[in-house]
Amino acid sequence: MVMNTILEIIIIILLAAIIGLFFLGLSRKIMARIHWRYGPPIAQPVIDIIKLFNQTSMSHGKLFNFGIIFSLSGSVVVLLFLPLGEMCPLSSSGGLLVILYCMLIAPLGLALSGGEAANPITSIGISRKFLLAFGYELPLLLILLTVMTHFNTISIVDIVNMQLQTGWSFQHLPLLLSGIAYILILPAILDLRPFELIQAPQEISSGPMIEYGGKFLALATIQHAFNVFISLSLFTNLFLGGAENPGYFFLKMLIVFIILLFVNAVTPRFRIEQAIKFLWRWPALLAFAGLIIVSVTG
Amino acid sequence: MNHTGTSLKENLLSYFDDILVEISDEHRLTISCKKDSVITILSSLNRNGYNHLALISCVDWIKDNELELVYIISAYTEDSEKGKMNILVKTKIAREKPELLTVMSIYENAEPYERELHELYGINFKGHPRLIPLLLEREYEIPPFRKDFDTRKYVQDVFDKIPFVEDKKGRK
Amino acid sequence: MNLIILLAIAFGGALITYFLGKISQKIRDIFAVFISLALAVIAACFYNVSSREIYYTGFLDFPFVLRVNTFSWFFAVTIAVIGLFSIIFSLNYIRKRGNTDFYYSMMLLVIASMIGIVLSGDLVSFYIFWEIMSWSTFLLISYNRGPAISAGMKYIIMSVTGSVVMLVGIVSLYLHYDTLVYTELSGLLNNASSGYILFIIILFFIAFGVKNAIWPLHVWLPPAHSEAPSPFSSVLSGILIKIGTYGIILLIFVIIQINVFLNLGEGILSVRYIISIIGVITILIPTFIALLQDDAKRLLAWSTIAQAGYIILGIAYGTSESVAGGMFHFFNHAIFKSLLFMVVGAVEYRTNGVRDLNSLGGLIKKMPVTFIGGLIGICGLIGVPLTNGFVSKWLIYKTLILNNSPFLAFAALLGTWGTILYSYKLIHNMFLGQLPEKYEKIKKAPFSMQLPIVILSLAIIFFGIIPGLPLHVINSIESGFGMEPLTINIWGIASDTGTINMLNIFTAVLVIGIMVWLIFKVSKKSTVIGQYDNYAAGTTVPKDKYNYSVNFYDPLCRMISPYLKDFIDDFYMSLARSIKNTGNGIRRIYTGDVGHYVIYIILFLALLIFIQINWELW
Amino acid sequence: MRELELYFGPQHLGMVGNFSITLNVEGDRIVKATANPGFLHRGFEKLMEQRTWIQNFPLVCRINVVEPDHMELIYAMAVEKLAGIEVPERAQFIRSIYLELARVGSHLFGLWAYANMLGFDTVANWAMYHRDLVLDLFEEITGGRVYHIYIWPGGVRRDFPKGFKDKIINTLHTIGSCVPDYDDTFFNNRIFYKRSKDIGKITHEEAKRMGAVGQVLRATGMKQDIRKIEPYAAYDQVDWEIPVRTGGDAYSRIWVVRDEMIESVRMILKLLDKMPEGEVYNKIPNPFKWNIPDNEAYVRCESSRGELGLYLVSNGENKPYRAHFRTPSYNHGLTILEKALENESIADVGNIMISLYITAPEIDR
Amino acid sequence: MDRNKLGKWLQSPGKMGQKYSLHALYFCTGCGIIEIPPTITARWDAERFGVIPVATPRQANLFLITGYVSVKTLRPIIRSYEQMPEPKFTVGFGSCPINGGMYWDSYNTIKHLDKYIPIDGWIAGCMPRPEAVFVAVTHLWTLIDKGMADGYKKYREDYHYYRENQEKILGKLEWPPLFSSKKM
Repeated sequence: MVMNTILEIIIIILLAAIIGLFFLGLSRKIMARIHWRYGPPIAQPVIDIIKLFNQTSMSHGKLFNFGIIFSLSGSVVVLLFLPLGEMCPLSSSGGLLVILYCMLIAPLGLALSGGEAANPITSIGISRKFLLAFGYELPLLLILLTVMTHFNTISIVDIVNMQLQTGWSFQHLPLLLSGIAYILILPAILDLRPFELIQAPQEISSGPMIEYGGKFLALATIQHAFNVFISLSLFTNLFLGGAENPGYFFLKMLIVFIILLFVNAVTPRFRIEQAIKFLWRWPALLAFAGLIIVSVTG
Repeated sequence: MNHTGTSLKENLLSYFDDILVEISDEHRLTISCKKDSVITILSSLNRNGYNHLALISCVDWIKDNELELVYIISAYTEDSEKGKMNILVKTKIAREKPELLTVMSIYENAEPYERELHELYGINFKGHPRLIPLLLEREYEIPPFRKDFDTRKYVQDVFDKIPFVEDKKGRK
Repeated sequence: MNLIILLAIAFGGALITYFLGKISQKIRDIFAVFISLALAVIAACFYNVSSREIYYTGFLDFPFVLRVNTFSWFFAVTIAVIGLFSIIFSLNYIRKRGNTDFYYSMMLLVIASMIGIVLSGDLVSFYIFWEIMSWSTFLLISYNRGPAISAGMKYIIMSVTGSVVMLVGIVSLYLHYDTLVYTELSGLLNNASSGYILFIIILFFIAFGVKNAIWPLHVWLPPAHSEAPSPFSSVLSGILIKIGTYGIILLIFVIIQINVFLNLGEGILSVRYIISIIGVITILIPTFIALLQDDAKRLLAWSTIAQAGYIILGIAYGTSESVAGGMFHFFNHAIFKSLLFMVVGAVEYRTNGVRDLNSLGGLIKKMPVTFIGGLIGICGLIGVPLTNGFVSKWLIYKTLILNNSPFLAFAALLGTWGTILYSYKLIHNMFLGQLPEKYEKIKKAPFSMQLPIVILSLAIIFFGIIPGLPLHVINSIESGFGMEPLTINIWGIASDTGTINMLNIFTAVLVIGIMVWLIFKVSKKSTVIGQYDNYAAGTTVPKDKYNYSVNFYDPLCRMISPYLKDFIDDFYMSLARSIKNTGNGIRRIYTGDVGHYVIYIILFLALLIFIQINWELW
Repeated sequence: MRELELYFGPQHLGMVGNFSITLNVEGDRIVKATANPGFLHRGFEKLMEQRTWIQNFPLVCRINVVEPDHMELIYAMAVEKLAGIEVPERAQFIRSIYLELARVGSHLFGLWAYANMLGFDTVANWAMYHRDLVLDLFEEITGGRVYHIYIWPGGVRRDFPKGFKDKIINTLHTIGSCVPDYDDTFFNNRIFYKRSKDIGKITHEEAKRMGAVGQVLRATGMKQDIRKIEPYAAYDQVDWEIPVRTGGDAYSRIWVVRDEMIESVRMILKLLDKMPEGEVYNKIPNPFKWNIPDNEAYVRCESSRGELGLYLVSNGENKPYRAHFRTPSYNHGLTILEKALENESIADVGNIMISLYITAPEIDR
Repeated sequence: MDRNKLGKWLQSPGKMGQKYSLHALYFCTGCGIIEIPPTITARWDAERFGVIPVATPRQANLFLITGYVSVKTLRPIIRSYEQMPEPKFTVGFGSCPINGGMYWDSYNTIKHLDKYIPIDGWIAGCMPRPEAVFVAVTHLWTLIDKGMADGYKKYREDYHYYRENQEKILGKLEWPPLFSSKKM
């Protein structure tokens, strides 16, 4: 039993790392093709990480180190709450609300680490990160509440199981609205354009990452890869029926991700207040409508 | 010779008596004046619609021991005759401790030009709000754009004297 | 052990401290710590004791009843422990100020009166202790003079208004039922008409709401919290305002009884929903206002109001999970908010009274322990998993969602995200970023300040991983109220609608954290560099000028600040002004001339006669 | 209250050219911006005083790397004026075509910079690709991609090779056929509109007072173009329009650039139609013994950034006595930029800077 | 190109990683920057070799010094170079950093860049074509393979001399020495 759980944990972490890094590489390749370029090999993020681990790095202090470790482990912990087919090692420890809270740890860690760096540009990046998070959390909370109220449970495993019986969430009207809202806010969660304003290299020279080099940047990249996996997998679990089989699961995530990449290719980035206004207007409105319908129809 | 230029010339000569106006080229009017009357001439030109200061330049006439400042003025206008006019207002000042009043009150965009001339020729513009270095990082004994500043000798003295690190190691 | 002895120690200690101070400062300090320690120990000894003692005072036949049960024990212990820590914290903080004897004795008096409140068994003694607490609090708030006096005035005016309203309620109860002892009242009120119960609830709710800073009765709190001395701020925010919470719980669960309360009104218009909505408003608006604050203590003060909103929401919603969440949040809030005020106080102490968030920065290098305290404090405040705030908030959210109140849940969750914003701003602007040159030589906080900070931060983590301990107590309180108890174990909650197991999460975080740390450790070592070796687009880092803290959330603040004018405060101020004007008008009647008074009297008699002739009223 | 001083450049991904802006920031608003040039100062005008008239050609084109051709032209024009050299008719046409191609290339570079600044990689890549097509044409006639040294006192260095006309038309058609794509993805993009509207706004009066020229002036509603006012080369031989907008903000400036680019393409096609046959080069004296009589000249032309002027003094020797370039970026970058950045968000620094079309080497020289 | 040979990756992952993930610091030091956009965009696409521009020196390991270096630019160059994590490689782009090139007699450009920071390779020409960047990158791969791209080690060893040269031009530098030199 315990051995089984440990095995599951290892499989999930490895799978998430591989898929996340694959998505990062794929995004670079697809973006290159849209730019009329050949593009890097798909494994380029892995090559970068190998290089970064072989570089020296500069640290600004203990919190600088602790923040990045905290952030990465926070992301990994979230993975254990997400069901991947039958596998969900921590399914019994709190459900969707805990996922919501554990997703806090990663940005908080990065923020602490960046704060110690004593660089105002980092702080600006963090301020943007929190503001953007505040922007997309409003619709996200509505969406998650709609789902939880609709299925009348706070356990994500139950939600996936119920979808296996009644069909994907997308087929029910209120959840369709929330699903569309979720797609609208996904670029903000994944740091894709038009919401790519946390790093915004042309404006604030890669923001919170500014003092990261060597292994710090490597860990931050891995964390980003996990984040990609988490957000997509959460979406797939909540709206696309989860994983009846790992292949399908991957395919569903891939399709969503590629749609996001196309949007990424044809939009410039917002200013932060415009981003918040957008997020609080359309996605929030859709999600709100969904929640009203759900709570009225019971 | 065009009409605008000659009428402007007559106009100027009637107001100022110690200036020299010549129409050197088509649409080029050269006004030579004393250093004190620059401001009045420029403001009268500005009132006449020549409101675009294109350039403030300086020529170092080392043989005469004089610096010649050249203000090049033209007009923002859609009138083609007036638009063609370029007026060069020239004045000469001594090379030692050159001083002049700023023209920023008339043309706001004179600010960086005067800063640059201060730096490259050592001219002190009185009344300029920030005569701080604009382009250069190092201090030079002679302002570098003056004719007696020999860049080739300077390069030999400063940059060429710095040893290669390999040489230095070898010597040691 | 007798309850009256406990109270005697408390009040007597307060008095003796004042006179000991005249003899020796050192003895007074030790004595104050000793008294508060004794209070904490004695209060803790009453665990699981249920007793009721009646003393007759012979005054108007009111019995003076003291009682202890798990409910009052829970509050008494929290009060005594937080009081102890803030007394310890005061040792260094207050040393260089004047009038320290007065400070200590007032501090002990506040604690004593609060213990008195939670131990009292009838409304008369409750009211007496309540007034002692209000007035001694007023004296402590205005301890710093200057702006503190006006803050204190604001507090005492609102507080007195509240207690007068409460007095009306008490008198009304006495007229109806002829008794003011809780146990006797609770049975009688069951049969009262719902209109009367509503009347009582409103009267008491105003009084407790003022103390608990429920929107729109919160206006006294921000100035009072920010102007009071920091150790007292932590008492004020950690426990004193929770006396209001105690009162509300007392009202709803003891005097009125929960089933009566839940059945007042129908659906969205039921009293329970209305109070929940007031709670949600109390969460949301202050959270956003806290974002705009630049004063560390004022920010925490607004945050206190917002967190009080969670407690009210949990208690008023009335399911056993939400009440447990509310009460647990009271306990947690007492810990982390007093911790945060102590952290701010330590910084204030070392920087000679600077608590402006725009002029600090980089203090982590100089005060690491204080920083860790602050970090854990804000984690608790946000409710990051593995801190105590998480479990209490989780309970509230869960019950809100499963009972089909998603909008209440949404508002509460949104408040949490606002909390992240302002609490990160707090910690960032004080401790992170570039250290200004003038603070290069600052020393770390003294031991007497670090001790409470360390203990309280450990408590946050401890109760975050083992929430079962306080939940067990809360469970027995709830069963005392006649509610369905939760199914809990030591690591969390195990019910069929949703389980939480902190041990699992803790193990996962620990193991994964160690793994990541190992990866970090194994890979190439990094060199530690100072704050001036930093990216500045190729130029050198300017000293003192390379720190982003002013208007940290400028884009958002620009968007929301027009909507967040404190119009409630404006309303009260204009009310006060108009009362003053009316007073002036009335004063014009009293001219001081005897002839005028004679005319008044004659006019009044004429009026009476006129009324009698026309209507024959008497 | 702690002040915050941020640096935008010299080492910054949003900075095109080696330039630095010091920003005094409060929140995310800029209280005061100070331009800090000089990272590219080489003392060109001093160096020119030590080289002969012809030796200076490789030097002048390096003053502005984005668009060296107008630098060549202005120097050639000044030398022609001082020495009294005539330019044949065909050479005038070739000069115009060549300069307009350079303008298209330069505007495409500007589009790259602006799109890149907004994070719009796709358009940036396309624009840079199309600019490369223009550079290929240059490479074919001059042998250099960036620095061409094609314009010469007395004409141009060599005639167009055979079939070159068709190649130009082909390239222009390739670029022109992509204009709808650019419009759809970039110029009519709602987010581009939101990002650039009312950003870095300069009124007409301010623009005049602070010496604005080129797009910056034309975006405030004034039809001012040296090509019309004082036509040089063959610009008076064909009909063309000056694109104007009235907003005065970044949005208007970028749209003026776009319209100008399209107008340039049209103009090239017209010029190609009208191009006469004949010589392209009038002989000049032996460059090694070429003394130009004692005189001075101020000439100006319209570069892709605005009015470009050269004040050239000769004292009768084989070298210039003094040369001073009046470059359009000078006032844009040092006076207008500081004004335009005030009270803007730090997210828009690069946005405003690139929309003002500032190239650092022009300022520093 | 041995990017796809797994054996080599297992043998020396550090070297291979450095070879195929060269992150170039984006710093427009001179007019050579005009050929960098074509190099990294659609026509030439440096990203297929793993070369991308990055915003801050902390993330970079390749420093392309694009063109002449004026005295004022030298300071940020040194600052940026010192902030880059090791191993780091520098390539001088164009004739001007080699020996002053066209500006050999200018009073404001430093002539030999390798007097102030170590350079691993040069690209000659004014302006070098984008292809030349690729030639330089492939050449740099060979150097990394053979362990000859060791400018950063040289800088560490001879920091004392480099610092002395830097201070001769720039006066007293504001930042403390990067390495405490034993040979003082």
